[in-house]
Amino acid sequence: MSEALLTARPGRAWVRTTASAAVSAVALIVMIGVCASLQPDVLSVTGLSLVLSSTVPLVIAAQAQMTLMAVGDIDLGIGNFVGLVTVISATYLVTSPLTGAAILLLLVAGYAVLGALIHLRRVPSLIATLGASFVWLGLGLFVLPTPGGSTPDWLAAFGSWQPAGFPAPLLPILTVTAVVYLLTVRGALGVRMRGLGSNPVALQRAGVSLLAARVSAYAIAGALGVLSGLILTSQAGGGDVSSASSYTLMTVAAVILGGGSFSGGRAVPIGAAIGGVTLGLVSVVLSLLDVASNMQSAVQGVIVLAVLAGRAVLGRTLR
Amino acid sequence: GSGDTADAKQAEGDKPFIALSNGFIGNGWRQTMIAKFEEAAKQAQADGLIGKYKVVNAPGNNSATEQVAQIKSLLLQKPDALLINPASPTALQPVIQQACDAGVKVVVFDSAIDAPCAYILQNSFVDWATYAAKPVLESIGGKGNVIVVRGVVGSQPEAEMYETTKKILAEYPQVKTVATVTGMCDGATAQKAVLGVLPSVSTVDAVIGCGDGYGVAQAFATAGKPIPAVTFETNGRALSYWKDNKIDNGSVAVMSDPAQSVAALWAALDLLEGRDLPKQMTFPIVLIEEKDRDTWASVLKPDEYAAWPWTRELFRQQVEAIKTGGEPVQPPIPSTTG
Amino acid sequence: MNPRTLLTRPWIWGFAAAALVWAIIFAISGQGGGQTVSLAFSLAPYLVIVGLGQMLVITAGPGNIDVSVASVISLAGFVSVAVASATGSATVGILAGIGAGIAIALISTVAILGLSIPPIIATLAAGLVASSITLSIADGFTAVPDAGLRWLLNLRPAGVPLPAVAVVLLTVLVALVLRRTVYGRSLIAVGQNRRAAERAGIPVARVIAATYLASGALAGLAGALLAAYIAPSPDLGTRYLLDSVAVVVIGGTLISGGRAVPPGVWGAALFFILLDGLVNLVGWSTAAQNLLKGGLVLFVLFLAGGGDRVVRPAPRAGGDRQLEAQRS
Amino acid sequence: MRLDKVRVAPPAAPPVRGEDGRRPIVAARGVTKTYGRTRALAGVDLEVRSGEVLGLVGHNGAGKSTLMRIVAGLEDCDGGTVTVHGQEASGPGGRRPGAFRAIRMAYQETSLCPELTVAENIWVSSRHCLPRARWRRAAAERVRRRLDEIFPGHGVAPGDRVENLSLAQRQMVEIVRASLADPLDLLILDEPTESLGPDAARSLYAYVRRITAQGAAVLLISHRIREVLSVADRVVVLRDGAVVAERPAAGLGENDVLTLMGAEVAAPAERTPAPAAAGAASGRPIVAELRRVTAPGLRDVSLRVAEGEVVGLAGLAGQGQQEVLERLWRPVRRDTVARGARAYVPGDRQRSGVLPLWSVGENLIVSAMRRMARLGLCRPAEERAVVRSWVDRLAIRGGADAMITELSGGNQQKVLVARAFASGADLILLDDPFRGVDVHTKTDLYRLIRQEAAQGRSIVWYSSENAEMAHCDRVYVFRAGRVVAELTGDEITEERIIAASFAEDEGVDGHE
Ligand SMILES: Nc1ncnc2c1ncn2[C@@H]1O[C@H](COP(=O)(O)OP(=O)(O)OP(=O)(O)O)[C@@H](O)[C@H]1O
Ligand SMILES: Nc1ncnc2c1ncn2[C@@H]1O[C@H](COP(=O)(O)OP(=O)(O)OP(=O)(O)O)[C@@H](O)[C@H]1O
Ligand SMILES: [Mg+2]
Ligand SMILES: [Mg+2]
Repeated sequence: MSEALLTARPGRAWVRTTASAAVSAVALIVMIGVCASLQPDVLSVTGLSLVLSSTVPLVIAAQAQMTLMAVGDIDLGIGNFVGLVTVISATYLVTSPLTGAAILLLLVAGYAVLGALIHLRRVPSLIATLGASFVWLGLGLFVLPTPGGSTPDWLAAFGSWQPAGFPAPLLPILTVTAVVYLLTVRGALGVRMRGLGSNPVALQRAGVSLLAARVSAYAIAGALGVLSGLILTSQAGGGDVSSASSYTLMTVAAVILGGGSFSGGRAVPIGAAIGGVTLGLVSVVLSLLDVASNMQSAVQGVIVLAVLAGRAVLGRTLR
Repeated sequence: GSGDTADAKQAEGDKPFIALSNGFIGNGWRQTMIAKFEEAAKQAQADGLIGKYKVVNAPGNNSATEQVAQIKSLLLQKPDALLINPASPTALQPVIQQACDAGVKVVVFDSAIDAPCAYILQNSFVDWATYAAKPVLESIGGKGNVIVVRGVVGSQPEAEMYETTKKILAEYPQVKTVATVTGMCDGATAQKAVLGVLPSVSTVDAVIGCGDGYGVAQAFATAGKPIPAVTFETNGRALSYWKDNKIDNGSVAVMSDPAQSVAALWAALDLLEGRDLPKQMTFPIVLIEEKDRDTWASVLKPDEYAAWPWTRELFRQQVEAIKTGGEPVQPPIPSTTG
Repeated sequence: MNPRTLLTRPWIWGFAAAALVWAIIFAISGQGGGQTVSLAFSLAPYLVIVGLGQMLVITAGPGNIDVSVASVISLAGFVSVAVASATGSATVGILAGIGAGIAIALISTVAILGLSIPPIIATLAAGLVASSITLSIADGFTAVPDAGLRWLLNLRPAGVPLPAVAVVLLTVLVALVLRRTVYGRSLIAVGQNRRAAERAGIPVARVIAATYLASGALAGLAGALLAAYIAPSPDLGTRYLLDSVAVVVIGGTLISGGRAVPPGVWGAALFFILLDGLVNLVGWSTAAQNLLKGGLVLFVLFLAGGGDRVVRPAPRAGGDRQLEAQRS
Repeated sequence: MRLDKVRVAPPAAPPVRGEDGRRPIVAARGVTKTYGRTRALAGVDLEVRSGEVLGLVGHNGAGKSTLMRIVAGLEDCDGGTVTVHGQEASGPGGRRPGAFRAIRMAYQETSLCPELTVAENIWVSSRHCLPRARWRRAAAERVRRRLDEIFPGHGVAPGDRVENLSLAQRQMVEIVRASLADPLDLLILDEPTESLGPDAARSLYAYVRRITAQGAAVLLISHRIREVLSVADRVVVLRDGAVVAERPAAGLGENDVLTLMGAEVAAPAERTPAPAAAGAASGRPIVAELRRVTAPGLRDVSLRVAEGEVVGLAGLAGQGQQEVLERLWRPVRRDTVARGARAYVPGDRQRSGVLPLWSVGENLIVSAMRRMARLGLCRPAEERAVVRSWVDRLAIRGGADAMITELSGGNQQKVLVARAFASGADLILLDDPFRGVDVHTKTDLYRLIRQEAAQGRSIVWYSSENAEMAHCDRVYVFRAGRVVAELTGDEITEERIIAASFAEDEGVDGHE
């Protein structure tokens, strides 16, 4: 009976953990509401397609970042990596699809090797991925010094696919989020990865291979990076290694907006998707509102701060 | 849901709505470009030529993805014409196609882009590279050591310019290229890059750059070496420096024209009026030689770039010249700042 | 050679890499060895100033990073030149630049401490605000940098650049502050274990605030000097963001906080600058330049390994939740 | 809350098992282990037989945890062999991790992933005996059943995240995690009851008896000697990495064990009654006060601390004592007054105490540094002198220049206590600081506390060990966020504290 008093109120704990994602979701809804009030067409199927399509690659890259943040790492190279993938898919994937596919697989393997080295040499992922980002950039410039190439037909067809009555961009967003949810939250692999971010010592004592867990996280991140790059290529007319350089910080912001944390152990695929879409929509809101051109950066910054501040305030009142 | 828009159009008397999407705002040239456009658009609005206009700059560092997102939301607002200074020559192609399909007139300026439905208005990069190299090489008598400062390596214009530079250098067998550095067409970067190689090269007689001479000159000053012939920026700061330090050694200032945005505005209006325009239009580059230097220097603020004062008349003359293959129009040097 | 010595003095790596690159440059060009060093020292101070600020922030513990430095440098450049030409005093201009840096850092600080926003996001947002202000100032900007200050920055008596001497003194000062002052030791304590530092009676929030303000001030100082050395421009600081983080870490500062290595910033900054020089000298393409830079960073990193990484339980939300209540 | 006082239901019939009837499960022979310059184990022989509870006691740093890690197959030994069921499992040729599968250990510092749910944590450590498909449901089912079996009324749901559990609940999950193996030959419990209440401890030991009756063995490590004596069949005493005694528990007294552990045990010192000054406290100025505080975890709490007074906060773990300390440490509301400088000694030294990159000296002086500094500048010479005097006074092993992480837990704790007292604070807050600290160290620290109080410093002391409260002038007993008793002087006895802790008269409704 005495222990009953010690019981944490699980209901409250649950509210506290979900509140962070909820604030971001509310922010997203508010943002769509603002867009719709300025421009009612936003709520039509074509409007939603237009507005959402450019957020798809960002959301997928954010899932990659989220996967690494779940193991307690952070990836400062994801932007250039996605850029490199666009370059590969705009060149090799067009001229010789088999070589192109092989190179993309090789890139995923490269990510896995990077994760293995980070683990075995016990170096901070922040710096290793920063170094890797220079390598991705260099490789991309090597293949395609100037933006160009063309989109493989099947990719271009996917990019311009317009099903009736359904905003096409929602399909990849929902599918990828669901798959990442299965991998990182539901499955046993996810337990290993989150355990690694949460308490590696416990995992080691239980005989779980930390190396394998970290390498799988990096491989998943690499695969998601490739997917993000492919979708970016499908939307752009070709490859450009620097086309996604802003993703590096944006994906981190998306995961944080979605309730993730830097300390690892927590996987928030749904939150990351919401965060990614929210950040992607900021550009849309900026262009719909008549913000003076010089002030647009500031407004973007303030929107991000406001969402997180709202979350902090809510978190404090729930405490 | 088009009733609203129709009402709005009614209210503005069916005057066209012009939108400009700019991929990057973080340097003086782009700012001058936007300033010139807004000045011209405001005037056009006052003159009743256009209903309203809107400028959207992609936040961040020349991010094509941001720009694509912004163009897509601009399309929701149903502009009549869309002017684009693209962040990437490829990434915008599908969205431009989308815009054309929606019946929007698209004019792309400053950089070529692979979009068959868009009208392209740009400066000749071959001219730019030629003007940057030829006078400087002539001024050193066609022989000596030069450093080549490349621009934004990886961009398509730079590739074209570097080709031209190499071709011109091949015409001067007595000129030796002692170093090729990457300056990103930015004074600060060029300054560091040149400074990095100066100790390792012997005398330098000229530096062929892409409008980064101010930084290059600083590098020589830092290293305590005489300032060779360089290619300056066309902004007030560089011109004043050039003038005040009496660097009369054949240096020139050359850059593309930020008022392309204004020309693009006129192009869009002509297109909306149903006039026929060539798909590709090359407009003159801004070249400032020593003789015009002081005039320009007197009208430019330090961070403002020299721009040709395109009027609708001048624009039409230039289009005519392009169609007939005649001499390009040479607009007058502005006498006062706008 | 005792490998443990290298691990306990991690800043050696930066200097060793710099010396290696210098030797390659000398071997290739066969001339100007001394002048190469001299010019590297005249370019390094600016990166070192920013790096020192970034080092303080990173030392404050996991998650702390200042990604606003690039925008702050650009803003401070304009502010300092404008104020200097308005007041006619370069000193006031520099102070104004530092003030601009502090003002932006104040936004980050309020967001981090008051709203519990992760530093990477808070400083990103503050940087966006700074770049908007920069653009507004840059519109129709008319002032020109102070000639006297520029002369001073270019002064090289006996080949020793004056700014380098000043910044070496600044580095020594920062090292002394870290070792001998209450603030410095409090910062190192906070970086090792924030929770333990709080229980030891250290005013954690004040230390964190002081650290971000110091980083803002140093970035502001770098911007003010750079604007005089080069020229104010909206993208004056762009390249300094990644480089500042990289030099701090290559310099041996612990990325997880709690250990700062001020001399290491110099070694890594010289390495980066000489590497740029080498790449430009050889005329490699940007592709090769990036590959080389990334490859070397990874090589040094993986070679040095994490032998000195301290494994410790990260302070995190725990069972005694009431202790979690970290008030600002 | 000593277990023997709470009266454990006597084992149904102490199973009389002949020595011959027990087969050895694990045997260590001449095991040595060295960490750097520290010889943790210097040739240990140990045998654990099926069906027995083996108690392992020893001073801090004796090598208990190290030995357990080797016996559980987590670490290699430098010399000697470990055999499991008579087969060599760890020795000069390395170790075969598979051989240790039926040996499980509940760690001193819980070994759970805070961000994972209870069921997921179970999967991590017991995945070999869970089905591949639908493992989540199977893990939840098993952990629920085992929790119900060992700790009735635990209040843990398999879907709860561990970080949202209380310390006691985490310890329960840790023990259950270790016990969930199929088969389970040996269960090692490393100080399992440090954060458990008496009820839970009692049910744990009842479970221990059940599984030993079924043939498994249990190895129990604890600094609560009486608890070990009442549960174990056999006791092994470890000292400085070597076994100094191996006795049947029956007939062994607490003082015998203490003597075996470390020579000159001043056993009576532990029973030091509080000085008679207790009543006089009323005349002295009040240093800190809580006035009818109601807040999360606290209900209508009033208490006073006078100058030179040692005030104890007693009761079961987690009844509001830490909230009181928290308020005194950071008095943000007007209902809490705390005058003068304060210092805090955390019990959770890894998480809230130690600054791991620093030496003993730097760790010790960090709080005092601020007071000693002039114009923000530290004064190294003075600091060194202060450090030296404290290192000598508390006999901190390793000296001022050793890295703090090289010290044993007990010595680290001494540094933290020294940090607080060296800071010159008027009010010292002790948050259960002596968990897992050995008897000698504790005795030293109790003396220190009395000495400092005699010099006019006030001390507020929360302890989960009721016996420690005997060193206080006044004790507030907490239950469900309320003060249910205030005891002074001779009233402070374990019996009275326990009685108050369990008082049912208050009509406690538990939730707000
Ligand atoms: N990392 C280390 N490096 C060097 N020596 C160490 C290290 N860790 C511990 N020691 C030494 O080993 C001895 C015992 O330390 P240990 O942490 O095992 O103590 P412990 O048995 O857990 O005691 P406690 O109950 O106090 O925690 C100490 O005297 C210490 O000097
Ligand atoms: N990982 C380690 N690295 C270095 N030394 C260690 C390590 N683990 C233990 N030691 C040393 O081994 C010795 C024995 O430590 P151990 O943890 O076994 O003590 P213990 O008897 O369990 O103490 P406690 O009662 O505090 O749990 C200590 O002196 C410690 O210094
Ligand atoms: Mg132990
Ligand atoms: Mg211990």
